[in-house]
Amino acid sequence: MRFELDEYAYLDSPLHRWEPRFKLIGLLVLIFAFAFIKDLRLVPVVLAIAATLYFLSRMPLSFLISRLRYPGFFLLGVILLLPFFSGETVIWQWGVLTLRQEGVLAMLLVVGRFLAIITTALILMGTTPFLTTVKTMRSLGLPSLIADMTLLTYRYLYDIAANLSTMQQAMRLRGFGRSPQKKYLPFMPDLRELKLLASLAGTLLVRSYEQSERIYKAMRLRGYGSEKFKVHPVYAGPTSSPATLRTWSGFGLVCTLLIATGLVVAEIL
Amino acid sequence: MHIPDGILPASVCIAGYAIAVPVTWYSLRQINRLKDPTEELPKASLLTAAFFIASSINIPVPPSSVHLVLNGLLGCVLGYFAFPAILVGLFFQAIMFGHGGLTTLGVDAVMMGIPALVASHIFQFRHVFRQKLGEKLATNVFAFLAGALGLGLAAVIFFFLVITNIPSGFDAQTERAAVYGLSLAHLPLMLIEGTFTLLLVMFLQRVKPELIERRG
Amino acid sequence: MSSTERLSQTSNTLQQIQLALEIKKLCFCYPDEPNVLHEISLLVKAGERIGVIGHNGCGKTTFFRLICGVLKPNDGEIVVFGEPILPGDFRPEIGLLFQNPDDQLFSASVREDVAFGPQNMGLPPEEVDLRVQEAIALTGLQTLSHRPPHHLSGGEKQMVAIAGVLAMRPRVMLYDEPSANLDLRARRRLIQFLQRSQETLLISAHDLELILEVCDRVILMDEGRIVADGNPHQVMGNQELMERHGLEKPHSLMPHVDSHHG
Amino acid sequence: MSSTERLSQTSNTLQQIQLALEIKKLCFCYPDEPNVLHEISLLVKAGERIGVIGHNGCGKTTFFRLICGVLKPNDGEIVVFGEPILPGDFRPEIGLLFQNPDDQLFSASVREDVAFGPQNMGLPPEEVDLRVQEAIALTGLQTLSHRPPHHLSGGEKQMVAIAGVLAMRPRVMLYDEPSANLDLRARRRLIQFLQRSQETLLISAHDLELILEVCDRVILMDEGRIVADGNPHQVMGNQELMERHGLEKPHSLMPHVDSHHG
Repeated sequence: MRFELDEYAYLDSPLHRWEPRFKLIGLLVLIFAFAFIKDLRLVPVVLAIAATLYFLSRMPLSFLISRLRYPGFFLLGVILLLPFFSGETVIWQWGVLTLRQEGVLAMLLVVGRFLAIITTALILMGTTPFLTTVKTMRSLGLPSLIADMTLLTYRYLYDIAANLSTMQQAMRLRGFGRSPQKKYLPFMPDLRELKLLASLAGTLLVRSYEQSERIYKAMRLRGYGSEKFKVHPVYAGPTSSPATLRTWSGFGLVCTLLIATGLVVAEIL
Repeated sequence: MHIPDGILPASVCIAGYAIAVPVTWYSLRQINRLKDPTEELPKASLLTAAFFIASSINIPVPPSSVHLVLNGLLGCVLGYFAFPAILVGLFFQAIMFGHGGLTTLGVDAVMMGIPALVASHIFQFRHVFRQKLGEKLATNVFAFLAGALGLGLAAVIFFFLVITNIPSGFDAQTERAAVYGLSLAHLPLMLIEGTFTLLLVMFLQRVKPELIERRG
Repeated sequence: MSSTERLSQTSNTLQQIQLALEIKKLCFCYPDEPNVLHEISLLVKAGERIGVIGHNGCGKTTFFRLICGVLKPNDGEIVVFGEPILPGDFRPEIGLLFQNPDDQLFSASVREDVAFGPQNMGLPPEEVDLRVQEAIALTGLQTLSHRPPHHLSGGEKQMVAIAGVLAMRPRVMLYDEPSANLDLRARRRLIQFLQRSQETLLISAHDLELILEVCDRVILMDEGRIVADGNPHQVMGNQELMERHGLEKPHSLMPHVDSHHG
Repeated sequence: MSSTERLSQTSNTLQQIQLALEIKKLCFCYPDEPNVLHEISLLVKAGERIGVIGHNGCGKTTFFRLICGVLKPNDGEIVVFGEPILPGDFRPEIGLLFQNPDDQLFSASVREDVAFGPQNMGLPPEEVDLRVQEAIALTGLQTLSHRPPHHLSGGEKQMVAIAGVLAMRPRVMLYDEPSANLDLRARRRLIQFLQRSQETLLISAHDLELILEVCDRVILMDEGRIVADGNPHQVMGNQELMERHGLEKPHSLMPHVDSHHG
């Protein structure tokens, strides 16, 4: 499992220097504009935009490819079926296999949109430290409870994942899931196994819950939720960037918004 | 069960957000009515992370294995925190693994989160039936129902969205039949999810009852 | 007001400034359990370094939680630098280091975590920055300040946790088992850090050698009472006393140990 | 077959029975990282009690995980009682105790947890019962057997975790930092337990005094290599060697320590 979100967030590129708020708005609007297109002729345009942005971000291609692997498989499953079952215009037939035109076109559209959106989303998340991303979302109106939950969840995901994998190792070392002599009924999970896995998941919940109680105490001792002092949000606002950067960032935002509008207009016409 | 980017048209994605936002707002309002919302925050966050990780546990179902969704259980344990928790969890699944996506986050949150809220209420019915069935049996029955229906509802929404939004050339009636058919095919999974939820609730009752007693 | 009265008032104030902690007849019990602490009284002078020893369940952790106001005593009083502790109060002048650093590093980066306390104190951003830099420099974390805490080693996490508490400029620091999860290198670094630190210290530890190296006074607790209080060499060197309360005399205080093993 | 040949075969077999562990040129690295273990070779006789020391990151934990087959070596071989370890094998004759007992306890009662291993071995219920009772008696947990392990103290959890491994009747036990989270009483109990135990032991610990009390041989590891192997008093008493590898000579091996502190 690769967890790292922001391992390339400290490179230097125009996209890394882009003011986080402008970047977030600009790229999100662009992503939705990508989702909006239905005209196949726009697919190359959309892919070209995404590719250019990724090139500008100076992140290695291997990063993108590693990110595409899992969702790619999932999409492949859905998509491979479309050309054969969807539509009426048969373009190729071999035995029971029938390739239909509408299906092929629909597949190209879905794949094109998917690639463009996922690449742009990766640029958005990959060029900003995660903490900055969440702070930016908060400054743009994300409720602070959700922002705080996101950051706390993020912080402890790694620890809890490590706990689970150690516990699973311990179970395997004591022979769990390794008894070959057991008879299995197809499509029926073994009740004993299910019960043990439920206690594994339950233990994970209990351990996390108990840790959260200790964390709350530690937070209280460092002033969290105290009434004596002015109550600050748990995490401070975004760091501001120098004014010279602002103009370029603003220019970048205007450009992306124009591109997005262009796409939508082209789609409607 | 996540809908990835690119499949749904923008209008459906936006509609997803249009439903997710007021549900989030409603959940937050209920949370702020709690005695001490600041105390609940670390608990909800760590449990969100734990649920997220626990859903990666492989459940062997010969000849293969499945992952559980656990949204029903999440509703039972987290109450009104369930919807924000699912939103946060799905956000991480989208950006870390590409399960789901940013454009479909609203849709996915509705698909998983509203059934979780329903499950949370189903689980509360155990108090109504406590006298009739006895404390233990009532808890077990409603834990099973919460788990099974949490998944079942999510499956119905999932297939409805996918089938109606993929150009198929089928007529509306065939599409409807396909939605029901595919959802029915999920019955065995509902049984497993329900059983797992029931076993887990029994475990928590034994080891840490306050996890299912607290009302959020 | 006569001059003698004024004089006695001044000397009172002086005495209060000198006293970091005044604990008077502190009692505590959890619901449905027998008393965990019985009438604990203790005076701690500013700048003292006190080791608190005793086996698990002797009340050390509860004692620390009472001092920093997380728990409410059933009876008795705790006065810190002249001001009584009220439960629920946020008193940045008392810092507590928890046993497991993971429980107290809850932010997404080291810098952010160290800034958490000062921000909650309502300090202006420049002051927060200043304190964060100061605490990070004190604990030697300069190179790590932008890293997420989950990437750090155990010893590094411990130092970040300490920095997070120090950034609030506590005058009394409570350390609960600070060396429990450290290897020898990290433990040595911690000992050197503790020896240099300026605050009044209370350190609870099973690691008696650490207490011998850092503290100038030791308190032995058993069943919720203070059963000995004095010079670390004298208290911990008293084999009969230590064994009576479930402890062992530290090896470094045994005169000719080789013969034991040889 | 000549009688000499037969004789040499017999003595070979005898020698194999005598050897609990044969580790030959073991190498291991995680992806994208330099070697964690370099050509580790080690012979362990049945019944030996070996302490494994070294600072964090020296490769101790990786070494243990390789021996019990959780990790797959990049090169080299591990033979346990004459049979090579294949990764993915379930080998109940090797038991591993994890550093944190919480990682190893997940059942709703102590009894169920101890029964987990024997049940997975496919033993008949009476045999499972017998082994559980035996393991519970060995670890002194009789009074706790119906409690959920999550409610026990750190020392009790440790003993439950040990019972869970012992119920599988391992012939080699690997203990990873067994005293890390224990207080002095629980640690003393553990030491007495280890001194009495019959299995071949490998114990990794920062707690050098524990190793001095339990082990008859010690291995010092640094940067993935075995840098010293021998009698615990000799290896750990060699101040220069210990300090070169980030460790400290244990206090109990220092002749006149009082003068250091006095």
